[in-house]
Amino acid sequence: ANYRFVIVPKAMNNPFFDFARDGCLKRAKELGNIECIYKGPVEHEPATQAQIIQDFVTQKVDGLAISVADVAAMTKSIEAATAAGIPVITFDADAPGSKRIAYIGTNNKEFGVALGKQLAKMRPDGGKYAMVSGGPGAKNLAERVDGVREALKGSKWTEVAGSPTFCNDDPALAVQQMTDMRTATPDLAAIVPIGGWPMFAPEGFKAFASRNKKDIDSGKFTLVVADTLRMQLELLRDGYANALVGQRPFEMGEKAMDTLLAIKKGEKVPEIVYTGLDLVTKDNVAQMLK
Amino acid sequence: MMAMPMESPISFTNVGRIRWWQRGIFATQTGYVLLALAVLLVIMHFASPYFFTEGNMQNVAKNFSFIAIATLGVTFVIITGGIDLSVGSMMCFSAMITSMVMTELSAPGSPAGSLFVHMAADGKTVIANVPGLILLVSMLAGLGVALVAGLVNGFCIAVLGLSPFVTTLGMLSIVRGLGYVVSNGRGSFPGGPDADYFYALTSGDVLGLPVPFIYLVILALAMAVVLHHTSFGRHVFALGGNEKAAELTGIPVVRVKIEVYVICALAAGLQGIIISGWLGSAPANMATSYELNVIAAAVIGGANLAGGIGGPLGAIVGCVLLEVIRNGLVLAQVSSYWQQTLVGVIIILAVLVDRIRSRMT
Amino acid sequence: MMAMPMESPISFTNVGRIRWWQRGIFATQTGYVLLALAVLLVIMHFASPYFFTEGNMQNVAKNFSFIAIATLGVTFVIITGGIDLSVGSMMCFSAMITSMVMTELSAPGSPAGSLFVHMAADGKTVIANVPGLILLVSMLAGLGVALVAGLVNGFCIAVLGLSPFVTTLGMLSIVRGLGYVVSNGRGSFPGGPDADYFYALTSGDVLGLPVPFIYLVILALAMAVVLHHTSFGRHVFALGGNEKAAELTGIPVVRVKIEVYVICALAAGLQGIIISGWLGSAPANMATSYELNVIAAAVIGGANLAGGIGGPLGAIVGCVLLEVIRNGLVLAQVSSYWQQTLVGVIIILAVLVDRIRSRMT
Amino acid sequence: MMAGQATIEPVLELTGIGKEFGAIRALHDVDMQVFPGEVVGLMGDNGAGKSTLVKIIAGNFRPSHGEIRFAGNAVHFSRPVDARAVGIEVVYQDLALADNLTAAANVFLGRELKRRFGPLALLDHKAMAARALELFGELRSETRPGDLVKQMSGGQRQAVAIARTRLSNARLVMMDEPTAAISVRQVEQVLGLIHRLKEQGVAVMLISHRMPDVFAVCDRVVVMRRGEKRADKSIHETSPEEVTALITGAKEAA
Amino acid sequence: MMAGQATIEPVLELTGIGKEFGAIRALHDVDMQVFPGEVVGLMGDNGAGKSTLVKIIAGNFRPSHGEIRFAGNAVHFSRPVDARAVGIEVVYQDLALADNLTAAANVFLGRELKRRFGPLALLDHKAMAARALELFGELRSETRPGDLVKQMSGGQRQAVAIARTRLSNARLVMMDEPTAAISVRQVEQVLGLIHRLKEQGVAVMLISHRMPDVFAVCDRVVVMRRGEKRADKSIHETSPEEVTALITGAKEAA
Ligand SMILES: Nc1ncnc2c1ncn2[C@@H]1O[C@H](COP(=O)(O)OP(=O)(O)OP(=O)(O)O)[C@@H](O)[C@H]1O
Ligand SMILES: Nc1ncnc2c1ncn2[C@@H]1O[C@H](COP(=O)(O)OP(=O)(O)OP(=O)(O)O)[C@@H](O)[C@H]1O
Ligand SMILES: [Mg+2]
Ligand SMILES: [Mg+2]
Repeated sequence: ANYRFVIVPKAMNNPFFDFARDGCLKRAKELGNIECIYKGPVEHEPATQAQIIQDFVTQKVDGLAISVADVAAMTKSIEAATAAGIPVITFDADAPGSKRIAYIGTNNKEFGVALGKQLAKMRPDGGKYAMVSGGPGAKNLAERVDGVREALKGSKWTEVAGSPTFCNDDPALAVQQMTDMRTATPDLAAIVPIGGWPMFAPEGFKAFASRNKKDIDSGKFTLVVADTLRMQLELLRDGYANALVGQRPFEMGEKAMDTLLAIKKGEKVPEIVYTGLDLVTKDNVAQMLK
Repeated sequence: MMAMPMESPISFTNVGRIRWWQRGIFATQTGYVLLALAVLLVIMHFASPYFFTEGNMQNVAKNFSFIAIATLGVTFVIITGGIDLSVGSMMCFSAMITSMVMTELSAPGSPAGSLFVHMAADGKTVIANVPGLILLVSMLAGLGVALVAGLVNGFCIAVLGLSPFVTTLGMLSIVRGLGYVVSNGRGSFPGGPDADYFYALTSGDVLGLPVPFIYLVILALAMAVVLHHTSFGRHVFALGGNEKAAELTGIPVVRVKIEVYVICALAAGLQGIIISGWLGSAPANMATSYELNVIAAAVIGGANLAGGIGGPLGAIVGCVLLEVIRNGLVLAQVSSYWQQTLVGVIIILAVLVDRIRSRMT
Repeated sequence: MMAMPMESPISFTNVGRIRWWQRGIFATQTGYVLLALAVLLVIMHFASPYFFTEGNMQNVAKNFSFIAIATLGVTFVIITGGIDLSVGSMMCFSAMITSMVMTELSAPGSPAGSLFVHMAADGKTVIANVPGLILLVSMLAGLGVALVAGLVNGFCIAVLGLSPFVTTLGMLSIVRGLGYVVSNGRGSFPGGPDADYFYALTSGDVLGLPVPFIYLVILALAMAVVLHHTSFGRHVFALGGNEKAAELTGIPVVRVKIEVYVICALAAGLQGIIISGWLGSAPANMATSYELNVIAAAVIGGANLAGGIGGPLGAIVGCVLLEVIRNGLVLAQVSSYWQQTLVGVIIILAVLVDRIRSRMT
Repeated sequence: MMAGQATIEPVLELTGIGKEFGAIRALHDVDMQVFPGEVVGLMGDNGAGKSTLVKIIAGNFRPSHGEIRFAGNAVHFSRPVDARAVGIEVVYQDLALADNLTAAANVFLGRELKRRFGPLALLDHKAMAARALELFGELRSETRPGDLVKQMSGGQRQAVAIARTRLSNARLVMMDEPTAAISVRQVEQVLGLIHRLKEQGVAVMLISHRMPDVFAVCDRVVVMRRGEKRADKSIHETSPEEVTALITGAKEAA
Repeated sequence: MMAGQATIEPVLELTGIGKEFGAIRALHDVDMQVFPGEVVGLMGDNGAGKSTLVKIIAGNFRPSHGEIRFAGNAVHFSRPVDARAVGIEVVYQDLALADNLTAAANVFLGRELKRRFGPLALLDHKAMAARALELFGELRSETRPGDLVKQMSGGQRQAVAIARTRLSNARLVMMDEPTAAISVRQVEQVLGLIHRLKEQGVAVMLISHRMPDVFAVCDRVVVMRRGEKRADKSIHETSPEEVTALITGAKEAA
């Protein structure tokens, strides 16, 4: 391989980034002269990510694609990498104002807005809703939460106290929290997990949804979930959720390689590439599953 | 019997009767944490009218059973004065191996699978053997890796004499890493014709009781018998009380130590398999940092990290307490930011209740 | 001096000279882990040509200093036979408070800020006082909260007699939660006119040495003096050796215990502030689960969780070892998934070296 | 002897001391006085409550009942350091040594010798080692000040515990079986030490199961049985046989 | 006495036993024989190496030099359980008790009484408590089998440690200062116990600093000094004065 490109996730224990990795590996193979290295902190922790980047700077790799764990911290690291002559782009989570050359990924605010709009569209009558988030420290998740709130502002939807709950990316905890919130507010009309966590535990999610199946079918309880991994699509197909809004992590991985290669070749690249969102409901789920 | 004449008979005239409140559970931390738990339940009842609903109680029962079995295992280790930080990773790895083996054995084309299933003419998978055999083999595989990890822990600690903290911290890392390696970071899902048995066995209900809760009760009773009515249990306590003395009095210290780490690993493995059955998946980040919760549950329930004290009731009480705090705070709709702070405060207050006892004597 | 006649003089004819290899560092785990470290360095050198470059060595020096100061603090606690799980959260909270106070004091409009800065006619912020005063006040604020948390830990453990594990686990949760509460989950970053001093003080270089490393060396030397040449240090060791005896011989056990938890919290706080200076930010999830690394570093370096043994050199050696493993595996381009497994294996192998010594005697 | 001293104020005066551990009545209604310069032997069967009494006086336990007066004042020690502060020095039966420290460090625990370096007061290791060696020499014990207590023989450990009492200017020294583990020649030294303390006007309470030792140094002997005081006699008015009978319960009281 | 027994095989035979702890030479070239039904007293100053010798024989330490033969066979115990298996029973100086267990549990540690319930062998708590009470009674010690050892007095703890030796059919019983903490009447019982062991043909090694005890029960006395054996004499051929002189070093060897 002529070029060694590194893709640094926020946390390796999040299955979302596996798709980015797979996309990156596939594209690297297609391009032939590229090696894709996937390495990040195991848990979501900014200082560890900064140290890993430093190690790659020492190794003089040819390019870095980072999913930014903390903007201020990464701004410094990116500056150091750039100073060492290594081009840096960001994916999935951006560090605007840093020396990164490009950002590839979702506009998280819009992502949140899309989730909110989807809910408003399906249930214009409104009600009480709650959100489940991954962790309080993640900026992109905070943006999604804001997006959902913004989309539902002025509608008949009201957020319950104690929302969002934080599941620390733990699927089991996410399902437990959804169950608890439904217990706490029996007239809760919707839950919007702003990441796929609860559905990463398909049986747990099914158990939760089955208990509320009547309400889901009768339109009294709505589940709009972020992300569109395969198991999530299957759950949607089987009627355990109402809608999914997904990002395209695989594409992020692919585009990251393309962009870094283009930069290396001295080509001009667009500063922001939004990979777009997939809106999935009952109507188009069969097509997505193909 | 007495060979020599006695000057005055042996008697215990200065020993009175032990009152009921100086005895048994009332003389242990477990009893007082139970008291704190009762207080907490009352508070939660007032904080949320839904707390004491049947559905929520079932939930609580299921959720605490999810860490309680592993807590039973770690309690053995803690009683001997050791610690096992690898329980979280162990849960994940066992669960993962179980589902991977299950999926593998259920794939008609695969080399191992051909022994267990074959493809019928209509393209459906047919079980070639006794139904449930795949499940059995895959669960044994999952518990098998736990056994191996437990043996390695026990060997390093008992035979090589390494510090339990460092050894099991290393094992935490090793097992978690292996989980990533075998699944390529993706985790795995139970699948195949036996998956339904698997779900029934891990997340079903019997007479309204969640099955994990039933397993827990059975295992806790077994543990109580083992600890207090077998010589193995005696030796576990003796080891925790004074390891040197245990060695000198001819207790097979090495064997007992290896056994407790194996028990702990097996309990964690079983726990992981049960959780994965409920989740319907064994993600690679499953049970991350559960080790602290599990150890904390044991310690809150009265086990002493210095060794020599602990039991199944305490382990369960600790788990219930942690789960009630978690569940209660969500039900009470406390802001998520404050929740974490309150969890800490309540944990400290709960063990503080135990000080009433010490002050009284 | 001798009042009575002697039958035969007191002498130690059966005691030989202690050889150099039976003494000092060679008689401790620290020495052998140092040996393991040396072996590891050689291996890493062959695994990656970049390992021994000046830049990487500076990196390694800086990175291990980032947990080593906290490790020094926790070593005090471990020597007394305690444990402090709240170091990770404490790092984050102190860092966060420091940056928040700094930002607040540097905002001309804010109530507190008006004492320190005012807005010049051209819209620029001007320092109203001595330069560096804002920095000083904000660092004191950050260390102040650490002090309070340390006092609470110490009070619960020494005065109320709670278990250190449970208390500091509670504090872990409390402090992390408070961090989310005060920053609204967002974390904070240093700002204002004094931010540049702050960066210079935390992530600058002096004669090619990273400043955190210099602080570490100074603090480690101070710690060595305190532990071995003051009565406080004596009492810390005595407490860990036999708490009951320490109490009976009139050592102010409560005070010493509170002091070690305060020292530990302050060290963690300082550590957090330094990290945040290097990061340029104090995110709310900073240093998550660092407590295990910090404690592991101390224990790998030879501190004994049962109490009575430990020191600054061991703490540093443990931190260097962990950092060399981390850095080395990245440089050696080991697959990320295998890395975790290897970290565990190397940790266990490193402490295993110490067994050579025990076997030899 | 006692009558003669009645005009002097007792250094220690116990009235109605009782102590319960749960259902165990370790002490019951114990009255006792100890005068300056007096050596009192405290004897009794195993489990009679002797060590418990010592620990109560030393501030290690609080009594369940009764009052302690020290040098005329009612005292309530809440921890051992308080008792040590007023001049009560104790050799505990379980020795109370920190195993991970050296013999010298243990001897000086809680009253380390220091040297000032400007604002710093650093430990004076040399002086402590030298003084400890001297003290062990006085006890005729072949104990090396620099050795870890962990590695010491039972008698050497006991010597360390006894050496401690020599450092302070105590007004009352209580020794709980100080000669249990030590060898013949050190026993003599310890008895000699008690004599010297007595000459200096220090009150000594000696707990021992060795009849000859008690009769060699004590002025008075107190016998406990099942938590109660059964006898309190001048040594001249009793005999080893009577004391043995009191200890074993063959004689109920005297 | 020794000459008379020369035809019988010694139960224990030590040749050239030495032990170094780092720079400390705790034992040096110790030869010794113990015959069945013989009571050997092992005396010596503090730190003379008596406990170390016992621990080596009991498989607790490995000797640095020398050979141990037990009942005619060379043995290499790598852990105490091995020594226990061939019939060596020890009362350790530091008692080796698990503080968090009851007296009865400690007495039966490692050889619990069990009752079979089908495939299960469960502890027979009642039988153990009853037997322990009996054993304490034989020792005339007021020790309650159900009490935690943690809460016991020094003498009660020692009684627990001694009671253990009564359970096994040992061929060699070594007692390291078994009478240090116990009261007059229990001392008699322990000496009585040693007599009974002797009558049953068990070899006994008694370590004690109490000259009268040694001279009351021992057939032979071995004196150690600074790790070396200085004397090995039939009790009839020596006197307390000579032994004292040997212990203190006033007399070099005999
Ligand atoms: N901490 C404790 N908890 C419960 N019981 C105790 C405690 N300490 C002592 N006891 C009990 O109190 C009684 C008196 O014990 P103490 O140690 O005072 O006896 P002693 O006279 O010193 O005996 P010895 O001569 O054996 O040292 C004993 O029955 C003992 O079991
Ligand atoms: N584990 C050890 N490490 C180092 N030195 C030791 C160790 N155990 C014993 N020693 C040393 O060996 C020597 C002999 O000790 P030992 O315990 O055998 O004496 P002893 O004859 O039993 O004395 P005592 O009558 O006081 O019990 C002492 O100088 C002691 O310091
Ligand atoms: Mg006593
Ligand atoms: Mg000895």
